[in-house]
Amino acid sequence: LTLDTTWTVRWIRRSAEVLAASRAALNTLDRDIGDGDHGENMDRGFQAILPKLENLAIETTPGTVLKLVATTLISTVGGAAGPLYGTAFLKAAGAVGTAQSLDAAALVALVTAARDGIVLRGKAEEGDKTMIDAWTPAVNAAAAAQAAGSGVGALLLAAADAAASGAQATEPLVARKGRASYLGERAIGHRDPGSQSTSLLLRAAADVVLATP
Amino acid sequence: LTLDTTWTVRWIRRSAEVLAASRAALNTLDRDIGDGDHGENMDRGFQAILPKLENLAIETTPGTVLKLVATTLISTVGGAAGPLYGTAFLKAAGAVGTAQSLDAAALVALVTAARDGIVLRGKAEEGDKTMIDAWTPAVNAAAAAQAAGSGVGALLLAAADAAASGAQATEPLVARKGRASYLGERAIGHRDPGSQSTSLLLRAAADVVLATP
Amino acid sequence: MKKLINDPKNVVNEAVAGFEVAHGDIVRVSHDPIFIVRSDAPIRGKVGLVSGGGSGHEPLHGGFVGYGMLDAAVPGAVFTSPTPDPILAATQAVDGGAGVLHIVKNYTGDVLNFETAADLASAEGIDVRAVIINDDVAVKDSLYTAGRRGVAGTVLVEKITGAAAERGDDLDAVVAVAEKVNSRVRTMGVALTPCVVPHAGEPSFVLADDEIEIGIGIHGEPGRERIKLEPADAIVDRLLAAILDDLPFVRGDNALLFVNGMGGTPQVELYIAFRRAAEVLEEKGIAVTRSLIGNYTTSLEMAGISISVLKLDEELMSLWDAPVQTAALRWGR
Amino acid sequence: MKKLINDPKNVVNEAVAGFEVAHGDIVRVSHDPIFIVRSDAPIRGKVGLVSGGGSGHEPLHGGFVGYGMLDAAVPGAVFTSPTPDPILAATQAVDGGAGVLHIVKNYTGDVLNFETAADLASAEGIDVRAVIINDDVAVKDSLYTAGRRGVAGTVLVEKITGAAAERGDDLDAVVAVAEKVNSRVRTMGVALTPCVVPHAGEPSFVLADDEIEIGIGIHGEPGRERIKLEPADAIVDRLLAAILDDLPFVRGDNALLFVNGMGGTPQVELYIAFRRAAEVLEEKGIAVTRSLIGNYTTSLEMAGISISVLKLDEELMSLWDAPVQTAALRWGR
Ligand SMILES: Nc1ncnc2c1ncn2[C@@H]1O[C@H](COP(=O)(O)OP(=O)(O)O)[C@@H](O)[C@H]1O
Ligand SMILES: Nc1ncnc2c1ncn2[C@@H]1O[C@H](COP(=O)(O)OP(=O)(O)O)[C@@H](O)[C@H]1O
Ligand SMILES: [Mg+2]
Ligand SMILES: [Mg+2]
Ligand SMILES: [Mg+2]
Ligand SMILES: [Mg+2]
Repeated sequence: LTLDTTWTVRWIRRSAEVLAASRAALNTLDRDIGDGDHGENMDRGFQAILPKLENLAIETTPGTVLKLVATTLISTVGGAAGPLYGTAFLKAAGAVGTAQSLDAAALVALVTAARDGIVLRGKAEEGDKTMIDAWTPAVNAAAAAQAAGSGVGALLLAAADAAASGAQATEPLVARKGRASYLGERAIGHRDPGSQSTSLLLRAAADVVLATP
Repeated sequence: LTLDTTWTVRWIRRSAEVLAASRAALNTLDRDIGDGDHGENMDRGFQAILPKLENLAIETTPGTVLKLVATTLISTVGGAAGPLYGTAFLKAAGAVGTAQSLDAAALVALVTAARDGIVLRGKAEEGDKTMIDAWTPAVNAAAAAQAAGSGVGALLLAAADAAASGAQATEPLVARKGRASYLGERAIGHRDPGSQSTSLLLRAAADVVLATP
Repeated sequence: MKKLINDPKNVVNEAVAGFEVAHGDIVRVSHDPIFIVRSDAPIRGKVGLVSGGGSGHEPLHGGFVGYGMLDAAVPGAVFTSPTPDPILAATQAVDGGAGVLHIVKNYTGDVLNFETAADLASAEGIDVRAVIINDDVAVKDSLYTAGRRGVAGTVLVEKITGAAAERGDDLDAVVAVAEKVNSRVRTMGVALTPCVVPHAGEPSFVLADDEIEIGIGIHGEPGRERIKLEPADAIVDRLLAAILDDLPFVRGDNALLFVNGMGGTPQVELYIAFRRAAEVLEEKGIAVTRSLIGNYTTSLEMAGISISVLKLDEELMSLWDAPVQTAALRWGR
Repeated sequence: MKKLINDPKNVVNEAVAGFEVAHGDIVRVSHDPIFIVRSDAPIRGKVGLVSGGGSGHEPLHGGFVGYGMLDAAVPGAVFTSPTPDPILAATQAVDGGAGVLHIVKNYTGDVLNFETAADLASAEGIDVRAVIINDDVAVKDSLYTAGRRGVAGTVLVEKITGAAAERGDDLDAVVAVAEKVNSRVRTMGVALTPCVVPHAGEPSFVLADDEIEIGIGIHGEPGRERIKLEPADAIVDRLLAAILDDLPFVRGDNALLFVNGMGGTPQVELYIAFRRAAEVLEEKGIAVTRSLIGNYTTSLEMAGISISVLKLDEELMSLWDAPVQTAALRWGR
């Protein structure tokens, strides 16, 4: 099995659905240790993508879709998440190039490039209590799955699971990047909202493969 | 029995005591249909009088004390109550002249002049839901008591009782003067704070006679 | 009650002391009795303008003392009109021989205390006149009541009359300008939340989470009517309807539109209200040629607004545009 | 949540539309993408100044567009930095050939979005530089964190840098002035009540009736520390101690003291705080030679203040005094 443009579009639609449903929950996470808008920001961005996914040209590739997501996020999300996720999708688009469909290696390249793009813009390291704490475990899990010969479904599931654990693991941390860093010790005990949205995005990616007959 | 300077001073001291104790209650009445400061205003004014009642000159008469009260209220109370009560005490001082002590006729003259002074400044009529609704019944009761040959104690008691009923009788009224007039029908059911403070002042006047052996 | 104060008794004193340090280039302050006066007062031959009233409405009136506006302001206790003594002292301090105008908001207490001060000042040979501001359409006017209240329109009276005095108008002319502005301005307010007077420590009234109070004054008094919260546009429409019912306009008239914050209203909300009000006026053919938006006549931390509309003519426009240099309103110098 | 709005989604649009009607003499407004620009922009040969950030801090930044201050302001959604598109459009709109300076408050989102816009503008041949404002001493600075936040000191940077650009300084000189002001200003804030973001509908944090939050930012974020309510003087002493610990002063220095209201603070409280702050500075031999008091960098309806102290020299004083004509700050013309 490889993943084609249809899968990519489904992934993004499913993400929009999940982010809309999680809007309030992400706002609440962000209200505790940030400024309360992360759910709002992500929802605004992904809703803005939906109409653009109608009537895509026939020659659309997964990379084109990812690039469309990138530019839309950059121009509609704002805040920290806009440029960071925007860069992630832009770099991911670059990584998959013009491929018509993505195999396990391409998926590893995709998530790795996404993560590297975020680091390039945001300069966060693992343990800084940011979305990187979800991305990096996901990248590692994806790479391990590929090395172990897993298919794309299992690979994405492993990545999603790793991102979820990574998001949860931000809870005991003091933040060194983003707004939560202003709180010092008071950020302890709260999950980083960006790591949570990353986990939701990667879960959506796995879900649409598994739901595909 | 006639009432001398000592009684006048005791009356004012007792008034200050009662107004301090009723500060919050008068504020609350005023908050319901005014701006919530009537207790504050009256308390500020009467507290300012107290030090001036120490070491009064030997030749002080009831009239001098009333004049002192008048000027102090005018210069410390502000709001509507300051000029109105100030004028009341000023006119009362004029009415008792230089008498060393006050008999029933002088007391009737005192409350009548006080009431007339308030009307002169404030132009309120009975039924306008103002302090006049306490003063006018008090004046009438005092005059009736004097006509019936009552002593000063009984006269002041009658005046105080009439003022108390008058204050209570403001409750069902719509106001035509003062801040409560801005409320129209919504003032119905609330007692006018100024009528209540008038009732307290006249009750204090009676109380100090009755407490005097 | 949560307030950034030391002692409720010292709120006015300390605030005025801070004002003195901050605006020493524009004003001098007398502490006993308490009033704020232009640093160059008295000005020989210029009519002096004195206003005042209870505190808690800042920047009204102290923030409007200076070139082209008030000569002095007399702050009373919070929401309580000042006594005659400081009003008299302020009147004396600004008397430059051309007479003094008292700009008084129509409340029994303010009127009586200013009246007493004016009597005392006249007795000392100062020519004192008073104009009573009563722009609030929430209150039904009548000969037999206390009449309409003076609210945010007072700012417009002070600015425009101040310009007339500054250009050298004599007392009669200054009084005429003040009366003209008062007769052409109408205001109506709404509260979303009450305010807490420091010495009281409790809200002036209680509103449920979905209730607003229409036709409020500026002292935390309840208004005329309590209604359910509505969208901003609907609320603005109500306020404007009351104003326009009362103030006759014809198509082609010019207006100054003043959206005033009550103290605790975010600025975006003032501009949202301004946008709608301007739209409604334009629909009626009334041109909004001047505007003022901000917290100018407040009720402590109350959330809410008032809208004032002033019918302009050439004279009022040019007096409005004239230079002014006060702590709260400044242009042209 | 009780707000004078129509739809949370339209808060920024409608407020900006109102701003356009009210201040058409000073600014023009672009609605898509949304930004506010001086009506006489671009000015040939003058360095263009662009700032922006999330909405909800009004009058920052739109209220500071005009002669002697900003050339353009870019408002994002409430408390959310704008995206690169409107920043780029604003940069193009003010480019008069002498380069453009971005004045950016130090938040990851603001920095990244302005960076992207600057890259795009540079690609079109515009000389773009950025200065990152980070005056908030509540946040410990470190190379390894997001660093200090930009808060109310931004207003002082915008005013003074605006005057430098207006007098004709070239881009390098304008950047140097902006960096100088940023390096000499420190701010610390306190909240008495939280604020409610329109789309959230709930308070940003919850404070008990006797609690205050020290070291807050301007986005309703919780602060560094929650303490029991204290008298105003004690609170001011805390804020100033943090500032003076960080900013070295010697006796005889001159300072600009800025007491900023967070949106829902009555003006008397601002002056009470100003009084105490001035007193403390004078005790330390620091002369308060300039001052600013008012709601200039707000967090919607939050009650609270921030105090900023700027160490002045002759140049900064004369740039501060230079004429400015914006909706929110105006003198000298
Ligand atoms: N420097 C950074 N590197 C990586 N992620 C970051 C960085 N700064 C912030 N983030 C992420 O962005 C999230 C906040 O996004 P959002 O709330 O939309 O933006 P803002 O903080 O501007 O309000 C944080 O939870 C964190 O995961
Ligand atoms: N015109 C008037 N004539 C008589 N009494 C009046 C008049 N106006 C107001 N009052 C009295 O003054 C009282 C209010 O006093 P106070 O609260 O101290 O002043 P203010 O209304 O200025 O806040 C009212 O309850 C009423 O009894
Ligand atoms: Mg956020
Ligand atoms: Mg009262
Ligand atoms: Mg009062
Ligand atoms: Mg944000």
